[in-house]
Amino acid sequence: MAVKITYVQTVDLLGGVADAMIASKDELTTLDAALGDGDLGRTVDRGFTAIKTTLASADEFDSDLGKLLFKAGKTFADAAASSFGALLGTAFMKGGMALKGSAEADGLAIVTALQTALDALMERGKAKLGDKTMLDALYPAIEAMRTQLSADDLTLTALLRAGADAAEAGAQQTQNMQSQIGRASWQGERSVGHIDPGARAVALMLDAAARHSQTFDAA
Amino acid sequence: MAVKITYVQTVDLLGGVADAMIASKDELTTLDAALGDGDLGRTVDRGFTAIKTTLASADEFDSDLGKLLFKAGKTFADAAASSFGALLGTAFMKGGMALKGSAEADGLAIVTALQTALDALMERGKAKLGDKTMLDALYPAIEAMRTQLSADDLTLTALLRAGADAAEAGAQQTQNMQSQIGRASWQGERSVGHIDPGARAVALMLDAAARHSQTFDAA
Amino acid sequence: MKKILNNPENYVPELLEGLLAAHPDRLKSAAGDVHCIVRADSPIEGKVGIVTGGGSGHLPVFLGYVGRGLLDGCAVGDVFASPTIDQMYNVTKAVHGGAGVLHLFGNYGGDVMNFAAAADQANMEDDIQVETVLVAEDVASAPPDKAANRRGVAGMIYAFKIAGARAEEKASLAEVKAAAEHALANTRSMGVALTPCIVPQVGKPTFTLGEGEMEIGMGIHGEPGTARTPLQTADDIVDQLIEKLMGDMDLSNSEITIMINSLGATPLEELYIMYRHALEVFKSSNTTVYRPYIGRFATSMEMTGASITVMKLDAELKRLLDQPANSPFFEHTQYA
Amino acid sequence: MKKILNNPENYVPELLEGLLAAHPDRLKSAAGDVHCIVRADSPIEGKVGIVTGGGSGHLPVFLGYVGRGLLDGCAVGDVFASPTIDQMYNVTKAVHGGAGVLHLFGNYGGDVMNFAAAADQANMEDDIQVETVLVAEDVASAPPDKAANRRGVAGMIYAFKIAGARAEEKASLAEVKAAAEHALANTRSMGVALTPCIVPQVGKPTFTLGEGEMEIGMGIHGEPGTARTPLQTADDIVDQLIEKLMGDMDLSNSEITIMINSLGATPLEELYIMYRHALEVFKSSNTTVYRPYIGRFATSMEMTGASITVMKLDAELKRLLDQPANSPFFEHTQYA
Ligand SMILES: Nc1ncnc2c1ncn2[C@@H]1O[C@H](COP(=O)(O)OP(=O)(O)O)[C@@H](O)[C@H]1O
Ligand SMILES: Nc1ncnc2c1ncn2[C@@H]1O[C@H](COP(=O)(O)OP(=O)(O)O)[C@@H](O)[C@H]1O
Ligand SMILES: [Mg+2]
Ligand SMILES: [Mg+2]
Ligand SMILES: [Mg+2]
Ligand SMILES: [Mg+2]
Repeated sequence: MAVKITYVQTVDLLGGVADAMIASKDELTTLDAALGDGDLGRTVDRGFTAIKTTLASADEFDSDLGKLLFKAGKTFADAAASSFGALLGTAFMKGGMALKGSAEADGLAIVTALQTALDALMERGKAKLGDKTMLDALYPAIEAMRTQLSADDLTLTALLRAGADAAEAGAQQTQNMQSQIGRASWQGERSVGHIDPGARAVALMLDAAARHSQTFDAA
Repeated sequence: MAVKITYVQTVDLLGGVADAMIASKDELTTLDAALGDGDLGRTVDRGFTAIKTTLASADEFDSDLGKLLFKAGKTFADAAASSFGALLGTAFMKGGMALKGSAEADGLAIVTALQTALDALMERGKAKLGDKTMLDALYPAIEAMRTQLSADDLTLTALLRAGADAAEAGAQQTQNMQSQIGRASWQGERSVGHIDPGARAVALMLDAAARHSQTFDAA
Repeated sequence: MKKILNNPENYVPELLEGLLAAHPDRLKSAAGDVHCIVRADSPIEGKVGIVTGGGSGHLPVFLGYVGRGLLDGCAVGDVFASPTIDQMYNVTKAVHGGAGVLHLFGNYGGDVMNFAAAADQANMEDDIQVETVLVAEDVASAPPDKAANRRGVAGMIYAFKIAGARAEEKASLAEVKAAAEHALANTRSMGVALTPCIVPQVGKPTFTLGEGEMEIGMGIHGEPGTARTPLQTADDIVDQLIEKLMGDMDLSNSEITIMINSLGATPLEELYIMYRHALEVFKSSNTTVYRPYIGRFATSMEMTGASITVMKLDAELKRLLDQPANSPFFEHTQYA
Repeated sequence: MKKILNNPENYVPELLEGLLAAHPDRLKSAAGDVHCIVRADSPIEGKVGIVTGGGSGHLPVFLGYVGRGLLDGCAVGDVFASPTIDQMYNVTKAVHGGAGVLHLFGNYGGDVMNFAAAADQANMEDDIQVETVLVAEDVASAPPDKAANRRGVAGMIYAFKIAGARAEEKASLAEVKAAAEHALANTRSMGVALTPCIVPQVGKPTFTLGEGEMEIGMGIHGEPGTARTPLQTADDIVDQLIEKLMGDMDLSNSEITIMINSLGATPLEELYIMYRHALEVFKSSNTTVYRPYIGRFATSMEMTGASITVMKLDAELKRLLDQPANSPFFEHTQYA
């Protein structure tokens, strides 16, 4: 049985991720306060609350995953126009464009959409790997998921779990890096020793997705 | 032996009063904070410090009590141009003018100078008795001193003590009054129950003078 | 409430030195005393000189209104303290252009007594004709039947503007005085304080307010107001201030100008939130607003709070309000 | 740090409504969104439109510089937060008078990315030519070899003024862009913070500083600076700020303009104390000051602190600096 996520499952999964992220807002604020301006929790709160509004009207997108994700991204960016909001919004919008017209996505489609999102994010943000940003969680996550694609008996949960674990490892790695871009770069050497909040947010998102997907695989 | 104060004694006495007033600045600040803007301690501190400078050059006034007091008043008003400073400065200046050319003052001259000072103060400040101001200490003080003038064996100390006690009684009386003029009037009815800081300052000045004059009478 | 300063005792002379160095094209000192600030082009022949004075710590009040179309000079005291008689006298003398001088300042005891002495001196020694108008428009400071006792706050700026414009037209001393009185008869103010400020030489707050408290009607030196209450919303504060102002002077069916003034720390953002609601309130009384002034016009250093001043307009006040004015702190180009 | 507000979530829309109601002669909104503020006379045929944008809470920055001789429009975000792409796009479109649009704003990640998207959209959908210049002049935020990473603070006002004056002359988009870049190449800033401020929707201070502490080099949103030290005297603070500015750009034997800017609560009095000493410092390097700007130009609501910005002048910058400018927050009449 090939890995697959349906439109309805995607709506459900995103809802689970949104709830988990909103619940993590204080942790993200604390991390952002150490390196930046301490608004990441608020960004995530507003952005994912906005996404939940989009999900509530999921019927309007003709079961088109692309349209759903594009709208979710736009909504996120509008609701929380910070760096993270602009980037995550772009990621969702561009990732959605890669799924345009699909009512479901298999493992390859998921990874491709994530890769498209990553490319867009790098194009928009001009950051490189190792600059201590969300890229340093998202990039290894996609690599790990891509590797999983050839595994036997792959489940959606296993695919997402591989991404989540790699993202978390990547986020932890950012502690050793010095911020090279964005607000945190103004900390210079003092940025070393702290986890990048955006990287941590990516890891939390993937972890929530992996946890939520268990309900589908169990069914 | 008629009551009398010499030029040198006056310089000495004023120095004692100045020291006592500077030492009372915190009490006056507290009183003024309750009814006004809490700067009376600072006014008194600056004003009497300035007077001490004038006293230090007491040699320059040809032993003329009038010139000395006039200069002391001007110095006070310049150093602390608040209501109390303006009024006390005026009082010293006008009181001094009443003693112009004298190298010493007897009891009547002292009382006359004080009366002249009071008149000037009322003219400048436009306050009436009962408005809850320094007048309500100074007026009864002068009355009490005038009464003493006919007493047998009057000493300078006794004269000043009569004034000081009456001033203190007057100051205490101000607790029952509602402020009708100046900053304290903005408190309206809330001014009742507090001692007027300017009245208290007058009582403190006369008390210090009475205490200091004991050294002359003892000599 | 931390301060950027050197020796607190030098606070005022240092700031005045900086100020004179910054604006030599428009301001100068008189009598060799930095506390005596006058227009660089003083005295102006044939023009009535307008002089104010008062304590420091209120910028732009007082000296910030020395300029074209405004005041001619200002005697500057220590923080929250009156200038001296000499300083007032020296400023009066320096701005006298032969047409007399108007003393126009807030109703504070020290200032009143010292200005009276300075006026006497200018009259005695230099034959300068001096008239005096006191600003006393803070409705929180005394009831209507004791209105003459009231203190002067931000409303003085309307008096400066109106009298200044009239003087610029080379009106007589009596006319300039009448213009100031006319402005003030139509002007009322009231404020609210949220946190105190610190007088540099004192080093501690002039009063205290609990964490969640505010005081309606407080004066700019921390003089007590009419009520201490829990911190209210902007709309509720505006409701109360305007109700009190309207209770003292009927503004219905009138055209007014309004000044929403920050006492210092309160940011401009919040003043606009207040203004927004003021317009809503005025709608019900058919009061229309002409030329609002929103900003920091009369402050108490870093005090948090705001005041509202209204001046009811007629054709003459409107005409004079619209005249150009120019000081380093108040530029007023022709409207529209 | 108490605030006069209603529901914190309505802080920005309410203040913008108040602001638009206060200045209808000079400002209007675009696309029916109060977050899109443009000159009342927009678009101006044949003039390059200059657009900025950024978070609220910094008045007069950003929207306060929309006016004649300055900017054409501003996209306004929530407190300390970027405006949206749509808002930036709508402002860009509303001010486009056929000669292209310059996006001129501070180097903050969200703004940079959103403005880039808005520029793309304006180009794709409306064929508007957009150029971008980032303000990045805070020397405390990155060393010279990473100068492009620096954040933008009060120095942006010099860029607004210079580019705005050039655009008013109907210069081309390339020329206006060059003027902004020329100004910024000669501009450096650095500040000091003494107390934090509170973002209304957050309700607590963005950072903490001990009772007797200050932070040199702190950013206007509380971004950490270069050193946290005991509170120093005004003269010592000025010494350090100017030393750092001079270390980044040689000012000796030059004519400069200087901006001494309060971050909000710090009163004007203290800025003049700073200016006084700045002149003393400049004397030793034979640096002369032209047209100082002393006041609140870029704030962080009720934050206590100040910044110093210098712009090294040449004939062209001086000419453009002197042009008239006029917004509800910045009136600039011809000098002298
Ligand atoms: N140019 C960039 N490219 C990729 N990620 C970035 C970039 N800039 C910032 N980030 C990410 O965004 C996070 C901060 O987000 P946010 O708090 O919204 O930023 P800000 O408040 O500075 O606008 C950082 O931790 C980092 O992971
Ligand atoms: N018009 C007046 N006539 C007489 N005494 C006055 C008058 N106004 C004030 N005072 C006295 O001055 C005292 C306050 O002095 P001060 O603190 O210098 O006033 P302020 O700070 O209001 O200028 C009052 O307690 C009162 O005794
Ligand atoms: Mg952030
Ligand atoms: Mg941010
Ligand atoms: Mg007092
Ligand atoms: Mg006083």
